[in-house]
Amino acid sequence: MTTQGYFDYNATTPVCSEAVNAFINAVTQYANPSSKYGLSKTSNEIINDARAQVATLIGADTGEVFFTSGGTESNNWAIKGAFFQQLKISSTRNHLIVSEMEHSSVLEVCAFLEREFDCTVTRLKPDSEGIVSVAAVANALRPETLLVSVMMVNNEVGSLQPIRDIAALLDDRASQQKNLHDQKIHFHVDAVQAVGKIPVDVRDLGVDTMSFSGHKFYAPKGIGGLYIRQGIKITPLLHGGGQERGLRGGTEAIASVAAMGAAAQVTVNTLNDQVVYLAKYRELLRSELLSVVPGVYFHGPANKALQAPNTLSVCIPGIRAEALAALLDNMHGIQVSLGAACSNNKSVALSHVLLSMGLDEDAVKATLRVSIGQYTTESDIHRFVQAVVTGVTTLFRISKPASQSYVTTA
Amino acid sequence: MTTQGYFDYNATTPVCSEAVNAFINAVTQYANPSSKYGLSKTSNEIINDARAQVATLIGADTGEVFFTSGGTESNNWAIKGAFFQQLKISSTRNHLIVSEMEHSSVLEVCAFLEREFDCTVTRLKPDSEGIVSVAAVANALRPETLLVSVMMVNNEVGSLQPIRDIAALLDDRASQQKNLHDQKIHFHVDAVQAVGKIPVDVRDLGVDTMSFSGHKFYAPKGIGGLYIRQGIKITPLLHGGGQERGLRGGTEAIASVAAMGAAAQVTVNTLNDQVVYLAKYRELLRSELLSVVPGVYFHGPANKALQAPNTLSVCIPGIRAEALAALLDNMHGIQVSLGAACSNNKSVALSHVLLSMGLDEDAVKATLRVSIGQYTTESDIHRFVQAVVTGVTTLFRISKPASQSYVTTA
Amino acid sequence: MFNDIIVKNFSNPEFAAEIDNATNTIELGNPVCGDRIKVQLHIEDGVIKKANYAAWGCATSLATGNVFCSHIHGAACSDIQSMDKANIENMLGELDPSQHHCLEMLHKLFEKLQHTIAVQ
Amino acid sequence: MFNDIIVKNFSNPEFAAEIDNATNTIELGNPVCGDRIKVQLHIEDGVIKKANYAAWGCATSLATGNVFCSHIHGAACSDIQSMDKANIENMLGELDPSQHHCLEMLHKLFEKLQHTIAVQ
Ligand SMILES: Cc1ncc(COP(=O)(O)O)c(C=O)c1O
Ligand SMILES: Cc1ncc(COP(=O)(O)O)c(C=O)c1O
Repeated sequence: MTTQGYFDYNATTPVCSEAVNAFINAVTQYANPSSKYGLSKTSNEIINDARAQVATLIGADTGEVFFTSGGTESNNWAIKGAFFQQLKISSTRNHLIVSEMEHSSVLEVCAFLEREFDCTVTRLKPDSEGIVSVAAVANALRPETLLVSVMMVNNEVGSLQPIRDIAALLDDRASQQKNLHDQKIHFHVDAVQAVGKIPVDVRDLGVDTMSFSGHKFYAPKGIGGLYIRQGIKITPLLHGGGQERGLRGGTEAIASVAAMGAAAQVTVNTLNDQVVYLAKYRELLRSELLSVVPGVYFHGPANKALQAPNTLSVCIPGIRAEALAALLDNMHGIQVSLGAACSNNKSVALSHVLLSMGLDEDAVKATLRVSIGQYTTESDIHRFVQAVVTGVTTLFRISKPASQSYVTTA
Repeated sequence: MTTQGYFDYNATTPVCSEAVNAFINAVTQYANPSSKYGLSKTSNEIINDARAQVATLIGADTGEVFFTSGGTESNNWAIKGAFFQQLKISSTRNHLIVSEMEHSSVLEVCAFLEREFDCTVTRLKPDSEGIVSVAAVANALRPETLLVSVMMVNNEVGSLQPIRDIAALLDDRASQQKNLHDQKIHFHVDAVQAVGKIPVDVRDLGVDTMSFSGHKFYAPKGIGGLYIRQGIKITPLLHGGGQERGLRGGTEAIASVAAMGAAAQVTVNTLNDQVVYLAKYRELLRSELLSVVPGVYFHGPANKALQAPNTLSVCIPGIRAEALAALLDNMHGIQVSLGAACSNNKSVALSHVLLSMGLDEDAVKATLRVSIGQYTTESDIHRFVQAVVTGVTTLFRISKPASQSYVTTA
Repeated sequence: MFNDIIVKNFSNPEFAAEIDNATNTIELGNPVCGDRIKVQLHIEDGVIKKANYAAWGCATSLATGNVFCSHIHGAACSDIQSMDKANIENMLGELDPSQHHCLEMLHKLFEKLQHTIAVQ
Repeated sequence: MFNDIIVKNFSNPEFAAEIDNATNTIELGNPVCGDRIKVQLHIEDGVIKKANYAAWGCATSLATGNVFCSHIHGAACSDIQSMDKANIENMLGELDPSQHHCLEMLHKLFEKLQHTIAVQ
């Protein structure tokens, strides 16, 4: 399948040939890794090798990497796992802090715990550039705070969050001022949009748990992992046989694990280069759009070093991004994501991320998310910009008069 | 990889070529099914097709099939999901009934709920043939009973459980005698060892939720599903984006889903034949072993119609199955499972299934699980029996004198 | 996903234009999603000689404006008056749930047009 | 999984046999897993002329009996007496945690043998 029109790498990535080949090779090794016979040795080796490859990608020890079915499971596991782990000891440590711009797999888990258990959730607003401040976290801390969860890179605007500083804050807090139960606050990080896109080193960051997902870095969908720092205890989410050192039941998804390992390996080898040329392409995209699309501007950090190199959040005032995306898709075979979409007959789903940054409804509806990746070429970018110009021209031709006149509602 | 020595199909199955090909075809369709552009159409079609194939295999509507990462997730989801769903309404409906011979992914979930929540678990003993009686379930029912979970086919002895009758009992109970909260008792069935091995029809059975796992019927590991009967509500286990109609978050594992669909399709086409010839091979195995291994006998239902056609639980008194399995593996490249294994320096893990049937420690240690499947041939069976004879002879040569003399412990 | 009718009509909106000598104007807004359609008409001798539109909204609503104009352009007012809901129902082809509000808009446009013709 | 030493010794246990004219017998049982090893010896002129064993237990324990016999068969009693733990430690090769109890059994067997020789 061609990727020349694909500008939605943050939604998912094409699978690299190394990952496909690793899958095909591993899938013939059918023995259950938990079995005790010789045939299982290869299955175990495949898993161990992949674990080492993934551990290298994130700077962890192999013993700290646990395979899951993806980022959603990892986020559910980390947050529920920390919560239920604590529930045994004390039901009064029941305060969670998250950012408002987290992925739904974090926000929905918090809403579940809030709804079903005696638990309070503080949701921190990011600033207008999409960054949660360390001060905001510090202000939200309470004696009964159990967990802080902040994503590393936002999926919609690409803003990098101050993970290292938040970790340091929580460490400081733990050493200086004893909290209610003398237990460190658990720091979970959703790094699904970071791992494979920017260098990530768990030791350097100082996080307790960290989620990642294979399909964001060229592995198949449905495989991911959770980093659990040595010594940190969380309750399993999938109870069962003793797989993943007793912490995650279920027969290991060997072939998918192997595929993710291979993709991790490729990433380790190419990431430094990718970061440089993707940022270059992103800036090319930005400057070309600026020169040809009237009024266009961008959401996200003013300081470009604080944005994922592959992501651009594009706002074209006066148009509906949904209509532009439809033109790009149907006329040019180009894929992008949206800040808003009609979700049913009665409502429009507006991006909670963009709203949390203080954007108004019109701006949200005028926003496209453009995200590039390792198969993007310079000519794809030119072609993309050309298509945007054509689309915007069409839209302005349709909407110009109406948008200027006063319109009564039906 | 050769399968001629593989006699452990209950642990996992080799992946069929149809499933591998389906994976390879689907993995190039990289678009995220949740995206709104044309490229996602194929991804969605792949998932819909696979859902239809799986639904056909179990007699469900497509709307009742939810994809998961395997049997363990499905069991965790169904039981925790029914429990947490109820928790909202009433914390006094907190009694669970399971059999003692359930898979660890059922038992561990119950133990978790028992440990962490105000919840009581009744564990029913099967009879000596490995069958849980409907009467036992009936006797265990209480006004506060929330859920009954009984597996359809036991993984170690292959005994079929009276699922239809238990469902009827619970239906009766619901219609006759109102329970504490006027809510039907949730009936979950772990059918991981049934789906793909015997005909399964959810409508006919009358269950509320039912787990299955692809790698038990020639799909890759790490993909499975949960049947949720239309109208039954359970809380999600993986909260997140709206995938799987809002009930199971996480970007869909398209390629693995396609592979499981293909494997389901093959099974639908071949199951009737398989059931007949596997039962024939199993009986061949039984009669050959009886004729050449002194003292050998079998655990499980006397009525062979109540046993999975592919499973034989073999007991050879006077030997350690673990030692025989080691000989089979290392001398003959044959794989079987065990009723017991040294798990560490200080303990032996004895099969909880065999113990629940009333077997003593010696019998458990003398038990091998032999399970066959679609790649097993008649000559594999002859070769297997020959290898067992050789192994038993070696073991008797080593152990005969010692086993007869009185031995003091160290 | 968009059906062929919708794609054709939003990607090539022939009727997106302004009329200098409009005799009538129909305007419609959807308060929920903010879609707006403005149709200008030139009606003469019981015939809709010209219909053009402008719109601001999602792709389906842009298409809706064009579909509406293409059906009424050149039509006799009497034919418009005799149309009922069933005639309109399939003009947009098969729609996703998220696109259904546009069918409602189309119905409203015809209603307004019939009203406009009636009071003339 | 079994290492090569273990595989070789349980699949081809050359010393699994009974001695008619045994001068000594060593017996050992593991109360946890029920492994049992019985070694018969023929000791003469300060030399272990013959060592044979019988065993009932897991594969590693069967191998352990054979490894033990193969090391002491034909050995001088004085050499046995001068052995220490370090000599024995690697005789079974690398073991999984679940196999470690067999190394303990091997140490015990040597202890018992040394004791047997000492009291002779
Ligand atoms: C009866 C039973 N239930 C559940 C499972 C778990 O399935 P999975 O390995 O796909 O998680 C298994 C097999 O491992 C099983 O045999
Ligand atoms: C920030 C973030 N977290 C979590 C996820 C969920 O990952 P997965 O789709 O693998 O469940 C995604 C992507 O979908 C994401 O962008």
